Order: sequence, then C-alpha cells, then structure tokens
Amino acid sequence: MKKIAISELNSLFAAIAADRKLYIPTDDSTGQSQFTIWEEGSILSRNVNTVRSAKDSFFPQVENLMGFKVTGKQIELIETRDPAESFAVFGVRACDVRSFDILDRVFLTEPVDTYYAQRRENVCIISLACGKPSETCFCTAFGIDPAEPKGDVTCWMTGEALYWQPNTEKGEALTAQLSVLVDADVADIEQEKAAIRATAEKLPFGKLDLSAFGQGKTKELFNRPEWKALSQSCLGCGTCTFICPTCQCYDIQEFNNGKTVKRFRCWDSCMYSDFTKMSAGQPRPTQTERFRQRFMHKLVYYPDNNEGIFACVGCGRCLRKCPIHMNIVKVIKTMGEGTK
Amino acid sequence: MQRVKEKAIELLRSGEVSRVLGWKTGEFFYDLTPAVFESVEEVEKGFVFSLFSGANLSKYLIAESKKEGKIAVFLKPCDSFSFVQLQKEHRIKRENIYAVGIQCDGMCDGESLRSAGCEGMTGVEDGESLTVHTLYGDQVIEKKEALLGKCQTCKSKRIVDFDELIGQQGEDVPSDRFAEVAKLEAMTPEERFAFWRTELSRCIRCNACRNVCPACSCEKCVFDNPVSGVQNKAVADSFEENMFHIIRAFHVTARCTDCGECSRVCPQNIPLHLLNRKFIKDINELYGDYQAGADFDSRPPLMDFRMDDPEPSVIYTRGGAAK
Amino acid sequence: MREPLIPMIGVVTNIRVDTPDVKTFRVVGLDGKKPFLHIPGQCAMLSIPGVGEALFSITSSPTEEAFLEFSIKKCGCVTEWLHAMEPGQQVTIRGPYGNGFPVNTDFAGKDLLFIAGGIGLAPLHSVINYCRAHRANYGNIDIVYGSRSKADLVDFEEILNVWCKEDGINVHLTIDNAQPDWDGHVGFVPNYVKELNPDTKKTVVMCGPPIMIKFTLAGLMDLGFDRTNIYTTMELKMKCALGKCGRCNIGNKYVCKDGPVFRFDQLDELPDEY
Amino acid sequence: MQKIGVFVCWCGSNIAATVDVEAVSQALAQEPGVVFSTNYQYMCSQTGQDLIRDKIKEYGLTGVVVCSCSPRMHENTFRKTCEKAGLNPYMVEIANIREQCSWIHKDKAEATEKAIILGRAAIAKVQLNAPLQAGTSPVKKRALVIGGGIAGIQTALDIADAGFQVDIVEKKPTIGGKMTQIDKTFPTLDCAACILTPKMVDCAQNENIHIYAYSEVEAVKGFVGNFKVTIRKKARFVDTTKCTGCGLCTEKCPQKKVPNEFNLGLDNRRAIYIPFAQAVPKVATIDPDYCNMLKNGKCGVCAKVCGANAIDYKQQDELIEEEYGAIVAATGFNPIDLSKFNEFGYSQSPDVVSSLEFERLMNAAGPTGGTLLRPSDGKHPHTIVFVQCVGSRCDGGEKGKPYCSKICCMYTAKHAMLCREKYPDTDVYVFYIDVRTPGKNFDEFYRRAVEEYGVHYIKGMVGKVVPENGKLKVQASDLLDNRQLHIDADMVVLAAAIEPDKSARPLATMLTASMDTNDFFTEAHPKLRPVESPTAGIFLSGACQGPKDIPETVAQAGAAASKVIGLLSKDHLLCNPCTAQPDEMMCNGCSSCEKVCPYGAITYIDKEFRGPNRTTLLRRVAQVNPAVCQGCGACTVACMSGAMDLKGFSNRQIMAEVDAICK
Amino acid sequence: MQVNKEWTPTIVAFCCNWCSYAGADLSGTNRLQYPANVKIIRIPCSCRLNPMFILRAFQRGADGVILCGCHPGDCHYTTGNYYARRRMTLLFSMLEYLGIERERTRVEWVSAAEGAKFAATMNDFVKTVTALGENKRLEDLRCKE
Repeated sequence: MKKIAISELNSLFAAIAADRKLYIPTDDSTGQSQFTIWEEGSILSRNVNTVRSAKDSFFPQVENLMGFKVTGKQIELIETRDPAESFAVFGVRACDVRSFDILDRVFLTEPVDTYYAQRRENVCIISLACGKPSETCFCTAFGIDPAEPKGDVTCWMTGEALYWQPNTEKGEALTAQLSVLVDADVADIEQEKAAIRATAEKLPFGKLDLSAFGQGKTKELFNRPEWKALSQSCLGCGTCTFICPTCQCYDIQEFNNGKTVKRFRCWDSCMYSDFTKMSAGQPRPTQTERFRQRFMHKLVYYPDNNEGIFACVGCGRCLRKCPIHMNIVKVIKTMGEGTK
Repeated sequence: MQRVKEKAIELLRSGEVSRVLGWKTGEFFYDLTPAVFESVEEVEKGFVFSLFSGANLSKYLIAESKKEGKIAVFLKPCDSFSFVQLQKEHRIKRENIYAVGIQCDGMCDGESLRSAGCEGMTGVEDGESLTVHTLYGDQVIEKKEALLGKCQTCKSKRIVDFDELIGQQGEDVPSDRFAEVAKLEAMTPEERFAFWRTELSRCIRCNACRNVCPACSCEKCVFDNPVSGVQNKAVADSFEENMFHIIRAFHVTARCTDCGECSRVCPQNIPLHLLNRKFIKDINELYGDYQAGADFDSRPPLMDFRMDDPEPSVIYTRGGAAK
Repeated sequence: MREPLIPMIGVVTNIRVDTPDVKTFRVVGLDGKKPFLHIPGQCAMLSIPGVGEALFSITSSPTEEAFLEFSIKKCGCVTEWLHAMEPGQQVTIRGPYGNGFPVNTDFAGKDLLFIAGGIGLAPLHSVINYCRAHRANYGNIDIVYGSRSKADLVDFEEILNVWCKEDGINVHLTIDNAQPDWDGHVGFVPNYVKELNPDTKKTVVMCGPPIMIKFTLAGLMDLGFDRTNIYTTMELKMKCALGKCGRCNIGNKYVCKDGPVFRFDQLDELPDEY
Repeated sequence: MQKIGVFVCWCGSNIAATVDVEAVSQALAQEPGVVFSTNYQYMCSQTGQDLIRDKIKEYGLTGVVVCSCSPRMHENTFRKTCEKAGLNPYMVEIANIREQCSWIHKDKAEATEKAIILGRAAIAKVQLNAPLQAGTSPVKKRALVIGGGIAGIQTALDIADAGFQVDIVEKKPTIGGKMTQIDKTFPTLDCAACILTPKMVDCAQNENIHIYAYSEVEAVKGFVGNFKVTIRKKARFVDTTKCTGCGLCTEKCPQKKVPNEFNLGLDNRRAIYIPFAQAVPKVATIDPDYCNMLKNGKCGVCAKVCGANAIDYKQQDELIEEEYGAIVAATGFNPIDLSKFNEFGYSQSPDVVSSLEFERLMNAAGPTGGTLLRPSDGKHPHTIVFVQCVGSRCDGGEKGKPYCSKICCMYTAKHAMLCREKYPDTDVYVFYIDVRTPGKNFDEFYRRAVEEYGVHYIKGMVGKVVPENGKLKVQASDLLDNRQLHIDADMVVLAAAIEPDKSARPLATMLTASMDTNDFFTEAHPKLRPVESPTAGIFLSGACQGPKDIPETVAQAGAAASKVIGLLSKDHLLCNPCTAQPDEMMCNGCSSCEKVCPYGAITYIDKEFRGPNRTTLLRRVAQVNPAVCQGCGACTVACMSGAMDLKGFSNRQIMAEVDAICK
Repeated sequence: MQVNKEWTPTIVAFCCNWCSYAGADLSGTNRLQYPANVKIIRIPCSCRLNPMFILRAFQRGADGVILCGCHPGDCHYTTGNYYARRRMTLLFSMLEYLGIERERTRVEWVSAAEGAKFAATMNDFVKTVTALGENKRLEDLRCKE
C-alpha cells in the first residue's frame, strides 16, 4: 500500500504520464466528467462517474479497421491499425472495472478481436473507490464492492491522501516507476472502506432482486406482456447503449472519399430500428422487440452464455440519462414483480 | 397538480377518451416516464403530474392519434406549440385527441438538480425553494436554479390549442431567450468556432435530440437513410459532428417551436437549442417575427418569400453582432 | 495475431449465369488457389470496398479443391454490384463462418432428403455434392427442388446432367405454374413433399423462402417426421460474422457463429425472432 | 453499375487547341464503369454520331458521356443519337469542356486537368442515371391572346383562320390598340384606320374568335397545353348583349368633363362613352370614376334614354375560367411619361406635345377634326420643332430607357412630311442624334422628307424649351455646324421613347414567363426562337417583346400564330421527364413541398401501408402530377426526409458530381 | 494528370440551368477568363440546391461554394430563387454562427446575358477564397490524404 497527498496528485499524474498516455476524469464545461488525456493543468473530477463509460478506452466509438484502394478491378488492402502504445486510465470506478470483464468475454473469445485485445494488453487500469455513490448506483446488486474496485491498481481517496494498492504485475510495475508515492498502512483506508460500504447499504437499489433473470429464463420472460408497457414511450435513441459500459454491439461501415475506402466500425444500438433491418424484412419490427432485446441480452442471453454473469454492472448511467427515464432498474423491478 | 390526475380519471371514467397520455411515476421522485394509461386503475396507480413532468408529450401523438379511439393528452404551454405545429404538418389526427391544457411554472429534472449541486437524491419537498433529501443530508436550493434550461427562458404561458384548460390561460411572456445567441454572435468567428467545437465534440450521436424532437418526426430520417448521402451512425470526425447538427437544425428551421427538449435530453449537455434559436432569431430579424406552432394559419418562412427579402450577402455585412 | 475482420483479396475468375437473377461466382485467392477450406453449409463474407460487405453461403462442395463458388441472387446493393461485374474483378473475402452441416456425424449413414426452394438450393448444393463425393457414407439421397419457373431453377444443367443420372439420387423438380416446355411436376414445394410421402426416417435438410419452410415443416410434421431430424439454415443481417457485433443475436445464439445451420428442435428453444 | 462510353469531342480546334483530348479520353477510360473511351474531331457531325451509335451497340453501353460543348447546345442531339441506338436518351450526360473549359482557359495543362474532372463528374452522374420516359399530356385546342392591338388581332386572326378557337383579352373597352390612334402609317402614308378597322371587324365576325374586351387576365394556372386562365370581365354597367351602340346615351350624359383617353386627354368625353366610332365591340361603357349615378346615385339619364334597356348600374365584375393550350402575350407598348423631361417644357406648355398627341392633332377624328392647331390657343402653328430620342438611348439615366425605341425616326419623318404637305407655310425642324431608317422603303421615305418636303433635319440635341410670350424658345445645338441655335417655335413635338405596357410585368409573373430588365418579354432564343417565351406554351407578339413598327409587329404576330397553330395541331405533348417524384415510404405528408410548388403539381392522398406485425397504416403522402411538374426541384429541398427527389437531377446524382469535382 | 503548382482552392459553382449556366456559357463564348479551379454543376434551378450539397462539397474538400441563379423575379420557375435566397441566407448565417468563414459561401444572381458578370464573379470569388486559404473548419479529415 502506497499513498500520496491529495495536494500532490498532479505530480502523481505527471509521473504516470511520463511514458504513456494517461486518461483521467475531468469536468467539462458543463460540470460533467469525461475521461480526457491528462495534461499539465488537468483537474481530477470529483463526480461519481463519467458520462461516457470507460469502455471507450478499448472499444472506441469509431475505429478504422482497414482501408482499401480500388483501381480498376484491383483491390489493395491498406493497414490502418494504430500502433500499439501503452496507456493508463485513472479513476475507473468499480462498476466500470467489472464491465471490462464482461467485454473481455465477448472480444477476447475466439476469434479474438485484435483491436480490442491490443488496447486491453497495453492498458494499466487504476481504479478508484467510490467515495460518494449516487442514488442511481446499484453495483452492489451485482456483487460489486464499490469500496474495493478491481483493476491493476486500486486507489482510495480520503480527505488528505490518495491511497494506492497495486493488484497485478502491471500495477506493480507501474508502482515501481512512481517515486512520488510513499508507503502507507493498509489499515489507513479501512475506515474509508467502511464508510463507502455503509453508504452502499443505503442505496435504494443496492439489493435489487435479480432472481427473475439469469440463465435459462428466455422462455419465461420473452413473451411477457410487460415489455409492451415498458417500451411504450422508448424513443429508440441510443443514449442508454452508448453510455452503457457493457453494450458492445457495433456496426461495420465504409467511408469512400473517392480515393480510398475506409472500413470502420462504430458503436451501434439494438435500440435502433435499422439494427436488424434487411431488404428482405425486419425481425424486430417495433420498438418493443428492440427494447426487449437489449434487456434480455443483458439479463438473460449473456448470463446464458457466461455462467450466469449479468451484462450489467449497476453504474446507473442509464438511470440518469435516459430521455424518458426508462431504465434497467425499472425493467428488473417490473418483470420481477410480474413473475412473482 | 392533483387536478390533472383527477381530470385523467374523469375523462377515462366518462368514456370521453379510451386512453390518456401523461406521465408515470418512477423509482425516484424525478424519473417520470411518458406513458399511455388505459384504465382508471392504471391512472390511480401510476399517473403523476409534478415538478418533474418536463417531457413534451406531443410527439407521441403522431402514432397514438392514429390508433383506434380517442386519447387525452396533457399539454403544458410549450408542448402546445409542438402540438399545433404537428397539426399544421398534418402529422396528427386532431379528431382523435382530447387536449387538456395545463398551466406550468417551470419544470425540473434529476439532471437539473444535479447540476445545481445535488447528488444522491432520495426525495424532494416542493415549496418556495426546493428541499432535496440526499444520502448525504438535505440541501436547499432556489427553484429558479433547479429549473430546466428551457424553462429558464420560457417564451409563452399561452396554451395554443386545447379542448379544455386546467388553470388559467396565459400569455406570451417576454423572455431573453435570444440573449445567449446574441452573446455568441458578438464573438469573433474564431471564438465561435472554438465554442462550438468544444460543445459539439462531446456529441456521441446517440440521436436522443433527434428522437425526442417533435419536429424531427420524419418517416425516415436522412441520417438513417443510406441513399441520402449523409447517413452516418457515428460521429466519425469533427465534420460529421458539425454536419449532423447543422442539417438537423436546418431541417427544423421555422418548424422548431423552441420547446427545448433537445437540450434537455442531451446526455452531454450540448446547448443544441442555441442552434435552433439562431435560426429563429435570424428569421425574426430578416423576415419578420415568426413562431412555429403559435397559430394555425401563418406560412412557414422557408415556404414563403417576399420580393424584397434581403440578399444572402446580408450576412457579410450584418457582422458578428447582428442587430 | 491475425485480425479476423481483415479480409483477404480474392479474384472472381468465372461468372456463370444461372437464372435471370442468379449468378454463380467462382472465387480464388490472389495465388490462384482456393481461399480457405470449409465444411458444407458454412458461409463467407464477400465485399467490394465502397459498396459493402455481405454474407453468402458457399455453394461449392469442400471436395472442390480449386475454388469456392457462390450462387447469388440479385436482391440488394452488394448483390447488384456483384451481378454487374466481370471476370477478373477482385473482391475481398473472409471466412469460413458458421457451424455447417453435421455431414460427418449426424448425417453419416442416413438417408437424406433435401428440400429447397429457389435460391435456397445454394447452401444445399454444397452438401449434396459433398455427399455425392462421399457417396458410401450416406444412404439414399432425395432432392425436392422447386422454383417459380423453369428458368428460375438454379443449377438446372448440373441437376439434369449429373445429379439425375447418378444412382441412389432421386431428384424431384417442381415449378409453381405450368409452362409449355415443362413436363415435370407443377405445384408448390410443401404440397409436393406431401405428395411424395417420404420415409420419416430420412434426415431432412431444408432451405428456401420462409413461407416454404413454414408450410413444408408443417407438412413434414403431419407426415410424422421428428423435429430433431430436420435441419435448416438461416439468414439474418450480419456484419462481423464473428459473434460479436450483436446483430444476428437471437436468444443466446449468434446465427453467424452458432448457426446458420440449426435443427428445428434447436430453433424451438430460441425466441421467435427470425 | 453502368457500362459507360466516353466520347471526347475536339470541336475542331475549339476544344483540342487548349485541351489535350487524347489525355482526357485516356484518363476517363480509367474511371469505374467506363468500358470505352475515345475522342473525335466533331462528335456532333454525322460521323461522330455514328461513332457513338456503333459503340453503344458494340459495347452494350448503358450510359454515354460526351465531353463537348455546352449541353444547352447539343444535349438533345446526343440524346437523339443514343435513342436511335436503342439507349434511353436520358442515359446521356454532357461534360461541358468547351464553354466552361477550353474557351476560358489558356493553360493547356490546367484546362486538360479541368476537362478530366468535368468528365469524371459526368461519369459519376451517369452511373446513377435511370432511364426516363417522357409522359404525355393532352393539348387543349384553344388559344388565348392577351392584348387586342394590331399584334393581338393579327395573331388571333391567323390562329382562327387555321381553324382553332382563340380568345382575345383586351383591357380597354375596344380592341384596336395604339394603331387606332394613329393617323397615317409610314412609309406608305395610308390611313391607319382604313387598314386596321376591317381587321377589327373580321375579329368580331370570326366564329373562332371570342373577344373579351374591357377584361383582364386575373390568374394563370397550368402549363403548356393545359393552361387554366381566370379572366376578369370588368363591369361596363351596360349589358353588351342589349346595347346596339347607337350612342344616344353618350350624347345625353350630363357628365361632360371626362378627359378623353382616346385623344390623350386633348378633349373630353362623357361618363358613358364609346371610345371611337369604329370601336369593336361597339357598345357603351360607363366610366365608374365619373358617373354620377354610380358615384352618388343621382342621375340615371343614360338608363332613361336607352331604348335597348341595356344600362345596368348593378353590374359586377365577372370572373370567367377558360382553358387554353397556348397563350400569346401581345400587351404592346406605351410612350413613356414625359413629365420628367422638364427641359422640354412638356408640363409647362400645352404646345409641347408627344408624337402620339401630335398624331391625334393631325387626325380627322381627333380633337381638332384633323386641322393642325395649337392646343393652347387653337392657332395654326408656323414653326414646329420635332425632338428625337426623348427618353430613348439614355445611358444609365433614371428618366429614360437605354434602348432605341426604333419607330420614332420614321414616324417623325412622317409627321414632318405631312406638316409640310398640308401646311407648306410651316417651318419644320427635326433634331436628331442619328436617323435610323433600316426598313424597306424607309430611307427613301426619309429622304423624301428632307429632299422633297424641305424638312430641316439638324443633327443635335435640343437643350431647352422655354415657353415665353406664346412662343416656345427652343435652344439647340447643331453638331454638324457646331453652333448654337435659337428657334422660336409654335409647337414642339417630342418623340417619346416607348416602353412595355405596365400590365406586362404582373402578367409575366402569372405566366412564369421571363422578362428583361426593361420589362420586355424575353424570347426563348434571340435569333432562333424570337416569338416564343422560354416558358413552354407562352408566345410573344408585337411590341411587348421589343419596340416594333407595324409591319414588323404584323410579321411577328403571324409568326407567333404559326407557332401556336403548330402547338395546337398536336393532340398530345411530350412532358419533361425530369420531374419530382416522392418516395411514398419516406413521405411525411407534411405539405412542405406543396407550399413551394409554383405549379400546383403536388397533391396528397391517404394511402394504406403495411405496418409492423401485419398491421396497416393509413398515411398521407404526396403525389406529383408529372404533366404539371416542370422539374425545378424546389420541393426536393423543402422535403425534410428527402422523400421528394428530382429525376435526372437526383440528390445522389448531384452529390456524385460534387464528390467527383472535389476529389 | 497532376499539374505541379501552388495550392489553389477548389470551388464548386452550382448554376441554374436557365440563367447562370447560360451566363457561364456566354462567358465562354466571349472567351472571358476565370480560373480553372471553378467547376460548375448544372442544376435546374437555384431552388434545387440542397444545403446538404454545400456541406457535402466542403466535406469532400471544396474551399468555396457559390450558387448562381436567375435574378430575383426572373426565375424560369417564377419563384425558385426566392426560396433559394431565404434558404441560403439562413444556411450561410448558421455557418457563420458556427465560426465557419462566411466568405466561403456566396450567392450571386447571373442572368443568361451576363457572361461578363459571371467571369468577374468567379474571378472575385476565387480571389476571396484563395485569400482565406484552405477550408479547415468544415473539412472531413477522412477526405484529406
């Protein structure tokens, strides 16, 4: 266990950023926080969480896959992959850290997505315990401990100091580079942890009943009438999907600038009407089916294929940001009541 | 506010309407969801009209008014502008709608409270000022500070079209809603460019602004249409960010009622209303005052002209700070 | 590490016109060799940069060592482009994708009944020729194939001149409406299957338009077939073909990875979204 | 994907001198879809066209790009060529590498590069072209002539003679126009009335002609072959079917102080009047501005004296709707307002008159009974000064017109000659800038005025006319002798410039016909299509297109008539296939497009569509009438969803061109 | 065919078929010079110009976009240029509002008889845009390479 005074945070960031890019949450002009590249003068945000999740670090919204040059009947393939470079993300909350496991199970299973894998290998995740969880937080429902986030390094912030606990080899290696850190006692943060856990106890959805969901519940839930009412006012926008740390659907598109064709992937949302639309037909013709797909995937299909692990980490972003305030908690509660 | 719920019950019970479009209680005090209620029981259980009924319900009428039976809808003054504009564009079947106008003193939502400094909110007491209960203690904030952006520059308390009114009919109110636009206009082009880059670069192209907008109700949006030439799912670069928002603002020019929903729902807090308002301001200045949705008869300025309209070169001479 | 999304470049060496709206494209790698090995029923992503990428089932049999073939019906942007191109055109190709038919396990030693409608013959073509090549491993082969008209029968030459002439293969052709130069069966596939009254022990492999599948399946059920013995192959919108992009997700399956070949009892387990 | 052939034209050396045509055809051969590319000396020649035709067949081309002169020049030529080869004519695109490239650039490399880019844009566009079929629309076999002067009369007579129905709309109570006011005509000096009135009577008697006199065009809708015109028949307060034209009422009417416009206000008429003896139709009209009965209900004399009981004080304007296949504008001209020309004293002295007023003063039916008398004192003038180019050929002047009014030189020669002939004791001076007499027997006529009649022609401008002691002091300069002249004249006649009638501008707007800055109607082509407006189905007759004398007017009137006859003799017209077309699946039914359509081509229907889960949806969608749509594309931009697109200039095609140019 | 030269702007000129395209032809017929980097796209009427085309041009690398149409009142379709005038005024104002150089966009009315005006307009516009330099504020980096 190491520590550094809060007043010295800047020197810590500078030290980390010495040989790599460092992303930290900073407040934007509207007071919300975003992961931004640290530079001299960056100020760590005190918000509970960023608007966008930390998945951007490995799975950016838009990513060039490759390029092509077409001349007559000839096609030439152009490599467009960014060179591998190591980077660190500081201030990842417990929920987002868990989301990486969920994404890994998609992108790192065969056939491995090398774009994702490359970034995943090169990252050092420095997590940060949640001092002041929001009422929208419900990570504890998924067995996540906001007081003890995972990651290569775990940090805690008290009034005076930032405590630093490397968990992995990568974390240790980074720690070794950081001479600004001084030794600290593990016991120093027990009080902080206890306080976080005490707050977590009070979270309204901290003990959300998930028993209606999980492996093998497809038949039970798929045709339930509640879907219609739940999805009724869904606008079909992609806000929930794009800010969700575990949503990973993507589209592959091309951009032809007249000289070369760039094939890129970008986030897509199963909430969009054209997600499954084919010239031949549309298997999910209304928003009800599309809405259902999103939640069934997170709460049933994903657990089906992943030993019961839910593809939700309780970060609460969708609770805050859905334009019509429909969210996974309402779905879980409504369906839960319906199946009782 | 209870009267609104009572009216919903009364309308359903009397058989005047078969459905009611209103707001449904959420898990918190602030997360109301627009919903269609089909029975008195549903209304009694879930209907609520409160300080957090900010969502503009009129867009839902495009689909709902085409269904069997009559639907009642509750419209705040700003919503009623959208309601009228949609009627002008033949998008809703008025005969299937029973419109109840409700007066409004401004709305809040969770995000507006959060930006006023509340975190961990568990309850609220509405009064002269708001007392917000949080996990970390109570907080008292001025109501004005907690109001939605759109309510802070409310343009009218007039309910343009309704079958019945709850509360008083209001009037257009003086508002300084163009002050922010004017402030931007007064900047140098470089400053303006920097301002918009900062704002628009946060866009994640979630389409919330588009999908919530009552004017953005095309059967198929150009941005979803592969043959439109502008289709794109992602903000691939700065051009796409600009393009999307310019085209979107242009497409709602003279149709935007300035209901402010776009800015309310933007997860990234981009002040999108400043784009729409710029067009409104320009139209007012160049072609005479026009407010979409304020009446049934006026001709939309982009579908109209005068022989002596100013030439496009007017923008070269108006300068940054347009008068 | 090889990135599965990055395709290889292939060359279309031959284009055969099958029907007014179906052409068969022969694709080899830049080295002139077959791009990759596959099992019957598997698919590949073909694309023309700037036009788009789409998944097509491989029509040629794995036993064909020199090339891959794709029979493609004109029905969209990519296919239209493919139909307009000329031999020598390069395309990008990646694959093989999907599970393929259990030709060496479940099918082995069985009597097989292939039922196809229209372009639905394309994925079955590969299986049929594979089974013909490994004739000893399979019992009798019955093929019921129907189309709108004689001109719309894909691979008509091969069916007539090769399949029909082989022992142990019975080909039953049908077209929707009578026409002067047709002396064969006239009528829809589901009815024809019922008329033929096949042995319910046969393993059925079926592919065609959804409406045909629906009624043929009902007919087979009536005849007493077991759903565990009927296979089909599915088509959904796909982008990555790697089971990641989420598009072809139905229930806990990804059609591109876990399919496209499904037994009907497996499909019964899935939500009805296809 | 099209199979495209590219044909680069040298246009002799017009293109080839500044554009490396070989390089262009080679570069364009590399473009996607191009299967053949060549260049040739003259693509528009028969050999060039044969080349295109052969290659279409040889290569099975589905699209053709010709890099040549402006499409305004030869687009149709090449379309026809392709049509003959079996290719849809709308699969042709022209890259304009002459007017917009070789002729404006000197640097060969630069011009060649630009030509390649323009070719690429055309190729990119043709990739997205679709075969278009021109629809047909029926032709209403009836013509409308607007204006009943000599131009309108001649046009109507010619059309009627060919067997077609024709209506004349004349805003005055009688047809005849300016020519009725003219005394004699140059260069033959025969009496205008003698040659005009028989034609007027012909009009009235011709079964195929219907005259709407005292009427105006109120609204025009529709398009070539199918115009719908609303005509406002102004109230005459006289039942024209009863009025016998006896003229008794015009003698008994107590209101005698109405300026007589027929005599240009030089005398008076009554409130109920027949403009002149030979008026057609010869019926009385009550002037509502002066009639006491209409103004304050106190009179009724005319009703009392009318034996035919034709007076109807309650008569209202009548709106008549009529359909026409063709419309001829024959709205004529007016002399300009001379009150601005203070230097000539027009407003100060009644003895300064315009030429048309002079015409009335010479006319037997005029205010003086044909004796030339000074308006001021009724005395015979002994010295008359004619001033030419009053308001004509004024450069940038606010008062005048930049153009030559064309007729003044000749009628002034006529006036001068007549003066000298009738009153040999008068001195006649003509001040001119130039004398322009380029017509048959015109110069001879002018020379007679000078040589035989002794008219004093002086090259120079009159600087000032000042009335003084009953005389008009004329200050002028003689440019040839380079001296100042002072003439004490009894009368000054100003040859006022002529301008289009004021009604022409609003009419042009209704007709969607274009006008030049002087408000003369623009012809479709200044040389090759002089009597047609660019707007299909609108034809031009007489001075509304530009200043003309009578023979020219009559010639043009006949030409316009023959064009109308050509149009009306067709049963159907081919429509422009480049029309707007809505994609119903995307249409919102919001009516934006309808609001900007100048032709009313867009209507809406409620249509059933398949909704999700086997439901049906009733949606309001736009429909375009391709016969009415002229293809401007205003609707395509008004349409938010992009449902409305323009065939031949589709969104995708234009964007493809943009892409190709910006590449 | 690449000609070595200094940077010159790419200008897209949308010309209405009836007046301005003919005006451009006339300026050619009269051999009036204007820079070769002006490329004309023929549209039936100025009202056919969709703002999306202008943005598309900037995206694809145009440095200036100019619309030429019939003089107000002279539109072949009577009213097209009146609508175009409003649309373009508002669009240009919006671009200006976003901080994009207003001089990059222009509307000019050129009649079929104004060949000289067409050439003069183009010369002036090219000069203006050249002075502004490359379009950086509304460019799509994917189109630059």
